[in-house]
Amino acid sequence: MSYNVKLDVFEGPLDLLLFFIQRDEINIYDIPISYITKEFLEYINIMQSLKLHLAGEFLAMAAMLMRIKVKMLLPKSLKNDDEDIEDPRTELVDMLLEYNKYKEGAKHLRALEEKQKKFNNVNFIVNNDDVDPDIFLSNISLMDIGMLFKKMLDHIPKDKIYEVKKIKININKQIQFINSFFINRKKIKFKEIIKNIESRIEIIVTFLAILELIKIKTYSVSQNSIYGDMWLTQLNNQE
Amino acid sequence: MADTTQQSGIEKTETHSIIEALLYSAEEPLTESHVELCLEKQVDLDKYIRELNQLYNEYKIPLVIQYIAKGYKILVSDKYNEVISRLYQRKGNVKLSSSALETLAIIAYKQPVTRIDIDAIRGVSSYLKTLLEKKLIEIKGRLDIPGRPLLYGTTNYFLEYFGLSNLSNLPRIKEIENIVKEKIEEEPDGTKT
Amino acid sequence: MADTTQQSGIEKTETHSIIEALLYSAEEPLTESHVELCLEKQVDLDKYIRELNQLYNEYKIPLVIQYIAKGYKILVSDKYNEVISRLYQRKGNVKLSSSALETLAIIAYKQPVTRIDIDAIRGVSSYLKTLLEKKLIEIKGRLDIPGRPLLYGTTNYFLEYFGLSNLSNLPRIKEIENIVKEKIEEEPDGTKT
Repeated sequence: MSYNVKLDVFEGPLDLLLFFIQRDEINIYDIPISYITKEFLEYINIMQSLKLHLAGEFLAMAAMLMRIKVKMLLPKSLKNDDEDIEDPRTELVDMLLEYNKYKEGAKHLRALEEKQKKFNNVNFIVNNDDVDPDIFLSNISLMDIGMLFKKMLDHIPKDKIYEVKKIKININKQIQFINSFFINRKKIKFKEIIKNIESRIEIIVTFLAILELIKIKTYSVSQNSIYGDMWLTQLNNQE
Repeated sequence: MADTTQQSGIEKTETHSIIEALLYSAEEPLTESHVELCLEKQVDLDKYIRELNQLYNEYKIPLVIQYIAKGYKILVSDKYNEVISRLYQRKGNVKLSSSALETLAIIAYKQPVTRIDIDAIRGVSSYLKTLLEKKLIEIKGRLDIPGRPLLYGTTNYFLEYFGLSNLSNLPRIKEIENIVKEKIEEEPDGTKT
Repeated sequence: MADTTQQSGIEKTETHSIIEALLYSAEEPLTESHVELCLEKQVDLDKYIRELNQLYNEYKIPLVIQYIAKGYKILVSDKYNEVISRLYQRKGNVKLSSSALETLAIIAYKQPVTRIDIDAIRGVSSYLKTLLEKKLIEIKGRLDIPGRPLLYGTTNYFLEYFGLSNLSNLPRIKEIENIVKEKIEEEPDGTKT
């Protein structure tokens, strides 16, 4: 196997072709189509024999390469006016150049990301009643509104069937239940608390218990985004 | 609020600065063991914190380090709260509760819509007052059924706010579905070598 | 208010401290108009920021104010990044996947752009979900062709994430012509080995 690369690192067929072009120092304006088609098909075979997932686009590209190859084989004399004959590779070359441009762009972005990542965000607590972590519309995008609507559509309450069951649950019990999560930690997601709870009413009572705990300032609640996870953080009462 | 700053004569060392950097970046309260892990040496954290607080006072830096939940956390001093709060109340910075936002989403997509329909989707009764007050929604008429309930829809201000030229620019449910069902990519670290 | 620091001779005023407090509390990059709104007076913000950066340097405070996304943002200086990352490994090191980055590059340089165009350039279908969720991209409207596909562009947060003051600061992509050739000569590509 002549590939000294991880087999699945290519973003797509164009990326793979660019790899061949660079590896073999091929002039992009004069691509040896037979050779590159052979390499390309070999790669596809290896991927398939290793049962690695291969996007359909690779097969489409294989077809394109073979089509170009056939066109290249057609003797020029079969067509009448020489001037107008376009090199069958032109479209592919354009695609490669265009793709390469943005691959370059992605590299710039990666460099910027790496540089900027070194500057950590400050995590100061803002103790200002007017500046609580409520939702500012400025942070909300159209897609958020759409997603929110879609989420609600998916969860439209079903018609209620009333089934009377005795529920052995109360807020005090759930407070103890919640506290039990904070033995070794200070922060937990609401989702995690209710993970193993099955009935709706238990979840509701658990939620009420959390509200109660927030009221008596045992915990605080925060959320990074509207449909982000709700975090429960233990506050220190001894202060 | 007397700004009596005295030179404390504290000599600021690199350890001070590193502890500061840790405090600034920390999401959880910082403990002595955290700091010792980073600095690979024993540290009297309480002392450093005391000195840093003194230095902040001296430098007139509106930060305070407090002991919260078994560790140190850094807070913005509440001294300028009133001034800061103007930043959040400025025009255009509309603040909504998540239930108001849900209601807004339903009205945007289903308008004109009655309160009963909104409530049916949310499963709870909705308050429209805030949205009306913020001029994000308005009454569009009445539905011709018994009781003639009011119909609500979004306003021009709503369009403006989200930079929509018209309502058809809202992403369609189908488009959202296509995006939502995309599987989340793995490879958190990229494939860079 | 006469606490002048010896080295630079910058006199730290209450305005400095208020601007600091605003920077500490702000969720978005702070602009001059934000500050003027809060202080109810005209302010030469650039000058204050310059002085604050100087003071941080002088006080050995590991904070730095950067001009990004059309405003000022305060960040923990990169000086102690290594020490900090010992404590908070998880977060700081998460980078965008290379496919997300490629998609983002197309959107950034070609915006506004439809998904079909993005896919055509990459030669594979792209995932936008992560980029939308991370608020690096947003909907910019629709293209006026049949089907009216959504147009995507980058957000203000995109600028923040990459430390750019505005879009025109994106590094230029080299002229296409020589890229492939140059690459062979200059850069032993990382994926080769």
